Amino acid sequence: MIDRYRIFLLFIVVFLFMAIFAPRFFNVFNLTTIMRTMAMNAVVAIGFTIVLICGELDLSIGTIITFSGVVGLGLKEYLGYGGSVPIAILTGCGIGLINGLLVAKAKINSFIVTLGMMTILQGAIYTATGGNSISLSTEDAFAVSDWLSKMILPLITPRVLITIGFIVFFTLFMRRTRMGRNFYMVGGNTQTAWLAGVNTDGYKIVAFIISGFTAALGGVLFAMEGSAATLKLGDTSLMYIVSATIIGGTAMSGGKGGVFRTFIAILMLDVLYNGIILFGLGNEVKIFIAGLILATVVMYEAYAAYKHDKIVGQRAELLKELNTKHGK
Amino acid sequence: MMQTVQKESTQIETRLRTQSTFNRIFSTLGVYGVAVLFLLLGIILQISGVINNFLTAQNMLNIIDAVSLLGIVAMGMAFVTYSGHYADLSVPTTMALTGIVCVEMLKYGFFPAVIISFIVGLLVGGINAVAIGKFKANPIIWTLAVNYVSMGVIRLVWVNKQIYPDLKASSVKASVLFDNIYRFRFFDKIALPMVFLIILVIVCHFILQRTKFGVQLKLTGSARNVAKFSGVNVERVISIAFLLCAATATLGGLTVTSLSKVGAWYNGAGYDFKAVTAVVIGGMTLAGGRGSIIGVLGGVLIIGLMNNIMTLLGIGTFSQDMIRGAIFILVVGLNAKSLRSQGRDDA
Amino acid sequence: MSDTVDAVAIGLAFEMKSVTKAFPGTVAVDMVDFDVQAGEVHALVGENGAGKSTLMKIMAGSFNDYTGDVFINTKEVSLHSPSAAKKNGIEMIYQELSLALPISIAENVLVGRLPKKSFFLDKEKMNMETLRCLKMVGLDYLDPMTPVEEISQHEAQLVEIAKALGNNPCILVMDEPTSALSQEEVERLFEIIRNLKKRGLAIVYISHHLPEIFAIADRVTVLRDGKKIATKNVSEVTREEVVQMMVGRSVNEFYKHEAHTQKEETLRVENLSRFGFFHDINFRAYKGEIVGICGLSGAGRSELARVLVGLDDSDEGKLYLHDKELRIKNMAHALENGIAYLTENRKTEGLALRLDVRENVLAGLIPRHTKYGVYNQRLGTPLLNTLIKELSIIPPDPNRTVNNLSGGNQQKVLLAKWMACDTKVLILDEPTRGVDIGAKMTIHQSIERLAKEGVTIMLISSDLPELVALSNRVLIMRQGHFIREMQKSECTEESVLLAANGEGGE
Amino acid sequence: MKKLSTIVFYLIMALAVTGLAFAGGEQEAESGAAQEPAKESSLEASLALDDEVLALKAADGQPLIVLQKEQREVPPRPADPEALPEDDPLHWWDIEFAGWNANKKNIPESPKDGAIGKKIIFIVHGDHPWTTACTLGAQKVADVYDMEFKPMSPNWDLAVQNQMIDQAINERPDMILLIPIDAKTAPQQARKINQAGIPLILFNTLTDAAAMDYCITWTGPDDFGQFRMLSRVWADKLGKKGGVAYVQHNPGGSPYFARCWGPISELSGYAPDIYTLDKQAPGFEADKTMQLVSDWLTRFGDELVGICAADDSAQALGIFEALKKAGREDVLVIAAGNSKQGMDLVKEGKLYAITYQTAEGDGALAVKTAADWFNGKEIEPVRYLPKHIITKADVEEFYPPQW
Repeated sequence: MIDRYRIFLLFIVVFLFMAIFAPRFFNVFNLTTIMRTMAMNAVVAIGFTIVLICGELDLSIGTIITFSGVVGLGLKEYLGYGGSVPIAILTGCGIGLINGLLVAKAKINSFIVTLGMMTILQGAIYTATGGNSISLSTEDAFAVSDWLSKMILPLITPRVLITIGFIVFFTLFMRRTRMGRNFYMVGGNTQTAWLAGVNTDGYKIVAFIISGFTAALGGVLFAMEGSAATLKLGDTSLMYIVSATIIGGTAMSGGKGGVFRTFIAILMLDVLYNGIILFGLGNEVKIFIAGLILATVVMYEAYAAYKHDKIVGQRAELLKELNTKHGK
Repeated sequence: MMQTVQKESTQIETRLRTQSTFNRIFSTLGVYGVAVLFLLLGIILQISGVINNFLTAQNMLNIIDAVSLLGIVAMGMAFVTYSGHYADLSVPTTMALTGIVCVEMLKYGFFPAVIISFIVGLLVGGINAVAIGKFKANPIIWTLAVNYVSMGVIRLVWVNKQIYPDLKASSVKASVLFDNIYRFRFFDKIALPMVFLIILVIVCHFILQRTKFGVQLKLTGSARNVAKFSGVNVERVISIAFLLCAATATLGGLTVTSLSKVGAWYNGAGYDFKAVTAVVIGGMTLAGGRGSIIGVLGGVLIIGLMNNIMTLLGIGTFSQDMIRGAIFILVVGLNAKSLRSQGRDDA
Repeated sequence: MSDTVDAVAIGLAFEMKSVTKAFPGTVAVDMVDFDVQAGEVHALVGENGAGKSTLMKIMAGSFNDYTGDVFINTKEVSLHSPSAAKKNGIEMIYQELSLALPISIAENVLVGRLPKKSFFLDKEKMNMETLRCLKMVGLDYLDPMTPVEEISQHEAQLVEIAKALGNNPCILVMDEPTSALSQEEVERLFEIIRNLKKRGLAIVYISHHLPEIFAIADRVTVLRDGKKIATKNVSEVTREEVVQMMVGRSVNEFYKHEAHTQKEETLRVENLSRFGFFHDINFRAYKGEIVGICGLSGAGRSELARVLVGLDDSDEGKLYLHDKELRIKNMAHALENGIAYLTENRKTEGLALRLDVRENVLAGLIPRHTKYGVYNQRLGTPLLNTLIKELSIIPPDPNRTVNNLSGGNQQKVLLAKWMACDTKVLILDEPTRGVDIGAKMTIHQSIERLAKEGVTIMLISSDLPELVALSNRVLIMRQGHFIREMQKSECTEESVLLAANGEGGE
Repeated sequence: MKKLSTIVFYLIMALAVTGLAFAGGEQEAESGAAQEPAKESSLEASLALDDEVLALKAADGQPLIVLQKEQREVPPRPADPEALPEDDPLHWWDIEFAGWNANKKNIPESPKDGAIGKKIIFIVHGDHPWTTACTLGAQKVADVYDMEFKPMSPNWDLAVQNQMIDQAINERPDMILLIPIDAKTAPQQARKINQAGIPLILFNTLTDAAAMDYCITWTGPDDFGQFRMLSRVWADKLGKKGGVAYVQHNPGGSPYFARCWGPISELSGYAPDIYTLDKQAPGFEADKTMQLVSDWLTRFGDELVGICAADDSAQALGIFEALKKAGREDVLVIAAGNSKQGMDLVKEGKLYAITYQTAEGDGALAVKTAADWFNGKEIEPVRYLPKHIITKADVEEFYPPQW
């Protein structure tokens, strides 16, 4: 029971703590800041979570973020956002497709594939840009970025709205649709899923494509809002999202977890970091606390499993008998 | 009844026979096949005059020298991968931590400092060992968390400063000794790290192939439960694997710190994935229980050869990455394929 | 689907004509004709490698390159994918569990056919439908939303069956459905099968377990070397004839083990308990004796064994080896003292499938072959070769990857592993589960030999004929207690079974 | 369970929204807070402090702030710099002279009431010993003026820096000083601060020209200038001929260009016989740099007579390891300074020359400029740190190093 709602409780605790103690935390402006910070990683985490639910791993999301950002802005002056953004997102899907094919069809471990892909993209990014970040300081570019970052509702900017839109969509998709549930099935037991007539390879590939898609989307939106694409855009995202997903309760073994929990986990971490900055503390504290939380969660789960192993298969009536025996 | 069994086995026989000749070559030569390919490539390029001085003692020495640090770390990482626990992502911070601790402790003299930093390193390893060995925490995530925590510790303790051996050292002798961890050269050719690497390769190979621990680790890596049901103390075996990894990480940390003459939190960054790459190219499967230390050495050398040839060709740093990544996937993929065709990889 | 009714009408539900499936180098199934009528149980028997599993896989649509014609209700179909097989109303029940553990029962049962309401899933319908399926196997007390990992092994096995039944198949293929079931659950399963027959399903029943076949099947088809030997009405053949057809020559399946005489005690256990698993276990075992332990699944047999070899800790009680008390720290320690345990799960706990025969057989001997921390594998070679010869492991190649051995041979390797370390007490847990008769005989001979050489064998088996035939004594375990001890004289399959069910006089 | 979680989430959000009314007021209150003291008197007071500030010393014993008397001569911007060849100095005009041709957009008016008690937020690019020193220098100056000084470090993460800028704006300080993580994202960041009506000073890293429109001024090292100087010294020593190679800075940022194309473009005019063999960016890792240089030595042999490094700590150490192995102490190496390792190397006579880049001074100058602005002084669009080349001759003066 607690396990199920763990992440939500964690979030409430952190949020209330900050709301009460952190200076200048609890006001529209700052909460909006948090939402806007959350926006990119939250979108990217969707795909990563789905891949993890399929029992695979995607280490290339970080570089996909950067790559799509670069493509999206790099091509703007030739095609305009109308052309460049779709292309950027398609590139993301394409990379995902390649990952997926290598994992599902060539049967190479996803850890290897995506690690290699990470290196390849890293090179591609720098080769494409000659080590030079891309920026647009034209008026229409600024117009777009202003639009993306202006507040339309309390806490909600268009980019945040898009993010939440995708979160809701994928949450429903994974929870309520047959396709969504099949992802869980594939992760839970590929063999069974296949025998039940589920196209397991297909689902894995689709999972990687989704991952590529969301990563690209997150990257390109972020770049558009800043109307610049740096070459380190996604560097920190990977580890950040991995920890968030795990803290959110998605299992590396696959078949467990959910998009919404990951979202809440991301939000939780962002609230935490935001608060830490407000307290005037440095990164060292941030890193330290993030690490502690992650470690605690992992250890907690491991220990629960460890205990479970010890008592699995106990017979109730024997325990009862035991009590009576010791009773007298 | 006999003949049925006979028959079924002939089935398998043929399956084994029908595996492509390439796979057999690959599985026999293993990673060194690839290494040889690269050597040939280099030689051909040299003959055709595209590059020069490739096949010289000095250049070969450079290659080994350049990868010796990576090799040292990879040796330890190999044990973790071999035990079926993918990778120890806490290696980078372990390197940084031990390095900075050693510099800090130089005030008590060189050897105490080294000993203390090894103790620290093994402590980190010990934490991993308990969590993963006993409680079966997911290795990737757990080591990642440990990486964060110890990084936090370094930065909290040394408040984002970097510290210098010659300022911390009790005596000039101590700091000179420390600088020489990296710089000392036998017949001013063979650098100390290279010697470390060679010794490590021999020792680790012996451990893995010939000792009780090695055999038990192989069994554990191939099938943890089976090992448990064969009377192997899997907790202990896995713990030792992580401790060994921490130990080599410490050695690597000291080396890299001595090289850059400064103790700082960013030393050793990136060595987690670098090491895994080397290990896996070297023919160790993430499934565990497959491959050998010699293979890992081969993987390390391949990386060195690749970089060397590409730089000699004048390929830019960034294009090099692309090639590196592609070759990585290719080699590992082929290795997995050949293993599978022999029913030696349950993928 | 309502074609269950049609099935009755048409009679011939499923028919295969001259089906062939070739693997590179061999023909696994060779021009086999096979048919099942609606409302009959057709047993399919044969040794490992005889081709029955291949035949079954063809029915399941696992191969897309078999040749021959398949008719369902007299209309020709092609079974080139699992979904195709499903569409034609063929359902499989596999030997090893094929459920996704972290997923809810409901989704496991309804996998591939989750009910939808417009775009979304229909939760209520899911629940009702799942409960309907579970009811058929008497599990409707489970909450469909609980993940499978939280229910017990044999419940899972039944869920598996419920899953298959849930698709209203008109042809149902069962591969060793009873392997993980206790006697009582087997009875329930037979009950279910009989009902299905009444409803006009055609059932293919694959089993090594002849008694079951004679209990439930109407017809039996025997395969050997991928060829069909014969199809007979069960009423018209005897067990011996079937065995003869299977192995191609006449054997007497079991031979009697002469009564045990020696009275030198090796093992004595005094009110040993692991709370919640078994309580107050007392028994003695003597040199060269084969002690059978009989009980329904979940009676705590394996748990007892695990404690005896130190895989789990006991909560109270003492264990004496040769009259000396022994506190077992861990399995390594138990091995040093000559107590070994052959697990019932060959694939997960018994053998490292990716390693070769040598490494597996010598796995138990690692400490013994280590001098000054240096392990010397060559020390084991002579022993290895004699064992391979004695157990006639085919092929006799110590460097063969275990993955590439047949089931029977794998089981032999597993036994060899424990015969290798000369033990005083050897606990065998289901030593012949899912093994063909040939291998079974070899294994039994080896067990006999060990006993003759003075090893105390503790035989845990749900294979009653085997248990009765081999044991000198049978200890009946029920719900975590030893409730009775039966001497060889009073042991018959029936009496033992009754006792295990808690019936029959003391 | 989805239901519950959703409810919880929106409940929190609702809570937040309700809290906004008073929160809004809070901000106003603070912005008002700073301007208590009577204008003139405090202006007097803060002007009086200037001498004290200029007297400050950095950790290396050098004066913390040396205001450049003579301005650097700025050539007119060519029509299209990009069109010119890369080894033409003017090709880099937009990076080198960014800010000189800025057309400032709604820059706030100086309050002219002195720097005392002002609240400034000091956002750097990330954690690094250099940054630590830089922040220290800034702190020193701020203390003299008794400003409320709040440093922030985003640890090289752009998303975090953006967040910090938002949070900084939210605190309504009197001025924000910013080192943008990336030259190209600077315009957006500057623009946002500018639109929030908070005065901004960019420093240390040269940014895109566009960013300069939104800040009061830019202060920092004249990276191009320094390297043009450095390269001339280098060229003289090399006898104005031979093949050289460049170990580049990490991409993304002016140093990447200044410390490679600066010399190349300068030498194309000053010493045309010096030609570039190769340039690579191995990052700030000693071992990777070592491998790179070893391979260079193998590839070019004696043709390679000089190496120019973007960093005098890890990179320089790597270079000298490689040279030692190959027994090529003759290769002439220069680098950007001034870390301890670098100065030690200069002292040992290995490293020929390094640039003097005072880290403390960098931060200090920015804060001093801020103070000048509060004091209502005239601020030129760009303020450079003093340029100096450290060689063995004068290296002693710069001990102990700042970081």
